[in-house]
Amino acid sequence: MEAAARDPFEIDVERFHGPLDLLLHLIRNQDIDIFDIPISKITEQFLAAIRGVERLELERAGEFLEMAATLVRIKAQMLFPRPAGEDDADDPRADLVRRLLEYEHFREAARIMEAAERRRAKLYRRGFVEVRPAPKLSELPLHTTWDEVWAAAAALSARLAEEAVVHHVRGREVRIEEKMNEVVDALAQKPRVELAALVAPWGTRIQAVSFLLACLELAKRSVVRVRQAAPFAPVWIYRRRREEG
Amino acid sequence: MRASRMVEALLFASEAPLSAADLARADESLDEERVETAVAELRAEYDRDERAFGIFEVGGGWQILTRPEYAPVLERFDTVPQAQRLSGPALETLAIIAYRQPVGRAEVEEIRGVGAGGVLKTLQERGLIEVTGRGDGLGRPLLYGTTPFFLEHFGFRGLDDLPRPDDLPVVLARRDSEGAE
Amino acid sequence: MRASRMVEALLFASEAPLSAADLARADESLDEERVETAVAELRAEYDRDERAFGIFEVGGGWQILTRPEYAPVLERFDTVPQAQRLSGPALETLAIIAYRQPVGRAEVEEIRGVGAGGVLKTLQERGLIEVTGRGDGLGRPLLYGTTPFFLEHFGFRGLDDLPRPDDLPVVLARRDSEGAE
Repeated sequence: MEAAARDPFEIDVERFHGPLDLLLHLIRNQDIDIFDIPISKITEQFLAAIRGVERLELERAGEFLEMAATLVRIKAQMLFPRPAGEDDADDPRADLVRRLLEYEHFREAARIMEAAERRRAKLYRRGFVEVRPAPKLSELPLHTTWDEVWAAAAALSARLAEEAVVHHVRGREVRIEEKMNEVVDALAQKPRVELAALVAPWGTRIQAVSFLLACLELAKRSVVRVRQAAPFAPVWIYRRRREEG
Repeated sequence: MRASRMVEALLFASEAPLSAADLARADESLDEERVETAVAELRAEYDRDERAFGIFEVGGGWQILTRPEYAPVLERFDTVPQAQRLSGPALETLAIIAYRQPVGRAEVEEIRGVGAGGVLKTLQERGLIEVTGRGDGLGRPLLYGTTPFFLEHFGFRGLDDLPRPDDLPVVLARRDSEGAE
Repeated sequence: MRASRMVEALLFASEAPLSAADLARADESLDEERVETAVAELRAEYDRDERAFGIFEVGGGWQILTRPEYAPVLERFDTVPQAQRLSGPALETLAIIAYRQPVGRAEVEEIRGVGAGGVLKTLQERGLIEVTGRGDGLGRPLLYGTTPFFLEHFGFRGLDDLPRPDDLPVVLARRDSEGAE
């Protein structure tokens, strides 16, 4: 800060919130028309200001250097004569000006908010908060609807289907033996079961195939009968009574 | 600035009880005697106006607290806004239990691929699920099912009233075999 | 139990501002209109008695806060929690989020011309912003918005209470809806 008093262009970069903040400072402090920035002069001043910027942590230094590169590029573009009457949007400075104005507006908003914060900090809320027991969950109204449960179920199902594919690719093997046990267990409860119902909880092709293989193996061993009334009709697995055997 | 109002501001904004000595330090115009007088004055005003709060002696100091008769209102009021909705994991778990009941924690965890302990506890506290029995497996695991409140809340007449298996996400299709795991 | 005293107990005990709807939920005898009347009644009493605190409108609700003239006494007291003020970069970032919400990190960084990761984390930890969703872009970036505590921290009644575009040099509205400035 003392240095700044001696030389107006020797600036402590660290006190700026970033390259746009620094650039705006250079422009506004010299009453420069932001819509007609003398880019050579400003670039020189900016480069002088960020001399020694390497002292800053890497990310911050990079931000200032990036802006320096942008300024140098614009300066170079300005050397090419532009045809008269050309749209302002094609001015190499146009994007920078837009960014500067946008940033300046938010910087101003932040200033107004800071004043609000300062006013609010003068009002104190109650310091001590009595500890009260939290209510039991069951006493609070529940706002969940069935649609939400249903949507969660659908999402879960989709996720599992995806995971199953991944497992399949990894070559996870499905043991037919396991599936045979499941089929037998299912038939312990009721005389017949639909193949689709066995497969459904798992929902993957490889599971369907292994259930079918399990059923066929059980049929071969005369534990079950497999029936399909017509092509594409549901496949039913029937329990074989012992006397049938 | 009146001494009693300075004391009032301090007792209100302080997070710890303040003694007469503490309060006297707030301003040159105060000493312990003046503080005592100020507290007595505030007390008389709060009593006269039947304020919902009063000055109580706590741990060697004073504190402004709500009067005990308002405790029921405050307790009833407490809300945990997020707790009024079920989380994503809770919704999934509830769906699995609704369709596959009775079902054990291990099966729920296997389907969802993550631990279910906390979620099961929440659903139980919420009164949506309950322990309905024990499975046959190792350690006779607890089996969960939905409660009558579950049906009531979602407006189902019975479990048969849940959306049909045809439009059901595959993973939830109730296996007609129970306890196949 | 008088409605105004119930409301007083609730406002006094609550850490955060309470709205008319919040307060009306506390007791069957209350509705929003009665709550409004009760708040007006309390306000008149606090003013008449020159209490050290008053009822302020903050964040869509009411909060009992000390009046500004007591700040010099309170700010010197170590048992009185002091509001932590925000740094310049934090205020700028918060301004962008407040006006543009929901907004992603990339847009914040683009506007300020500097990285925003650390500041966003601080603002989240302080409860001033929260993740409100995900954007459509690459990697479905997190989108941020302000919290109810944000309003409380600045003493704003609502988001409408933010400095108006006409108080500022140029419009702060979204670029895409306004066209490039």
